[in-house]
Amino acid sequence: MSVQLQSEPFEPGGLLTAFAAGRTETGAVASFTGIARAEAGATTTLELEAYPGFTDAEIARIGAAAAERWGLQGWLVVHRVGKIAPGEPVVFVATASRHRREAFEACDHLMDYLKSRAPFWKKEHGPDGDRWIEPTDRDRTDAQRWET
Amino acid sequence: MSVQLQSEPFEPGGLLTAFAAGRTETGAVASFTGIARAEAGATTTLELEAYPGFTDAEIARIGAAAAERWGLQGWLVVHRVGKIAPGEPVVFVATASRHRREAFEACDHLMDYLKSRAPFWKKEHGPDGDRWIEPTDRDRTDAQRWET
Amino acid sequence: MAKVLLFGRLADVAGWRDAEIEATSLHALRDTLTATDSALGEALAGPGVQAAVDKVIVRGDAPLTATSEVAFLPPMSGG
Amino acid sequence: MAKVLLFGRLADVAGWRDAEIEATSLHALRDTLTATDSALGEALAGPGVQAAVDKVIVRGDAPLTATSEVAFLPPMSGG
Repeated sequence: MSVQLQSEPFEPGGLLTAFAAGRTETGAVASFTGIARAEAGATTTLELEAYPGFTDAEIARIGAAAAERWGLQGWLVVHRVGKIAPGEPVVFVATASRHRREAFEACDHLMDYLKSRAPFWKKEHGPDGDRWIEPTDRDRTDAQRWET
Repeated sequence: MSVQLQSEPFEPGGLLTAFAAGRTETGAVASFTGIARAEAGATTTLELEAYPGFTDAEIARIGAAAAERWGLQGWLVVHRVGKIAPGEPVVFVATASRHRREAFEACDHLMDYLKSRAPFWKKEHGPDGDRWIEPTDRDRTDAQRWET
Repeated sequence: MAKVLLFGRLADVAGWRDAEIEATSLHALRDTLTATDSALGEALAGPGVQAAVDKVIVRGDAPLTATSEVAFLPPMSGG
Repeated sequence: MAKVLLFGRLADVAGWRDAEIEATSLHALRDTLTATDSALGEALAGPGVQAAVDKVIVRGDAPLTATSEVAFLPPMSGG
């Protein structure tokens, strides 16, 4: 039940180990790691801006709602902010539940939210300069799956 | 692109770290860890029997089909066999792809297969003796989601 | 003197990220910003730009005090 | 002498997990097993029990050689 925004790189395996430890009544732990792609040599650097105190509170609100909806035993969101080099993890989400369907759906849902609507502003620094990125149509479509 | 059946316990975080390492063109790594639940004090021990050379080949065939269907950049299945104590991980699945939908769906699909139809025979050793476990209705329903 | 924060491309348009600006309401603050920098004023009025007062999204006007924190937020892109 | 393997509850019914048994076909092997142990014969004929010869599922009959490996597999439960 935790949100962590950090400018330092993180290691997904260590986060999964800590998250899964000591869960005798948990049957299922789903995780997702989002990695900044190198985009075949187009050496772009991703930069993410957050509003501390607002961004983490919004994510915590969505996480708590997901925990309620899917009866989660635990959830964790770790998100990088600032400049992120290609190949580095950007986001890690883990969910725990008794059965696997709930863990999968909640993890999938949280990722759709984080990628499409969470309060981040995203810039790509590329060879042709900087540009601000807007959510893709697919992000919107993915996020809409949960609105029924 | 690997299947591993083992009687020794494994550590999911270490598997995730190794699986995610060095993937510059991967945007998404989904993972699932299935844990033997303690079932609130009913101290049961799970025992899984596999047919070496058959069980791993069947799982590899399903993994390869999933890799083709979802365009995976990599996948890994690690599965315990033999006696498994409550709280210990039973199965770990990881999938890698450019975008997150493919990694999630392939991981979910592989887990449904592994839990419902993979060539394992499952026994519970409990306080009231041993019993062989058959797939649940929900396992069948989950697996059928992929047949369209 | 409300504390004003600009995020994403709004900060690029304005050339600053945070400032202390005299204003007794959100509307008054927008008027002051637009009078000082018409490009920023136009960006603030653009589609999907939201304002938060003390980290709560506000639609319409709101009173501001000396300790208010006002943030202008372009459409959120996700991470 | 085919190598015969029993899995899951079939091994519990028979009281053994592997054996070397003389048989030139899968049908002949089933007949021999049933003649020796009627409870096992019944279990082998039960719903969902499959046979694999050299790790390939076989429906119907199949010839066996001295090096064949025959496995009888109850319904697979998943892991």
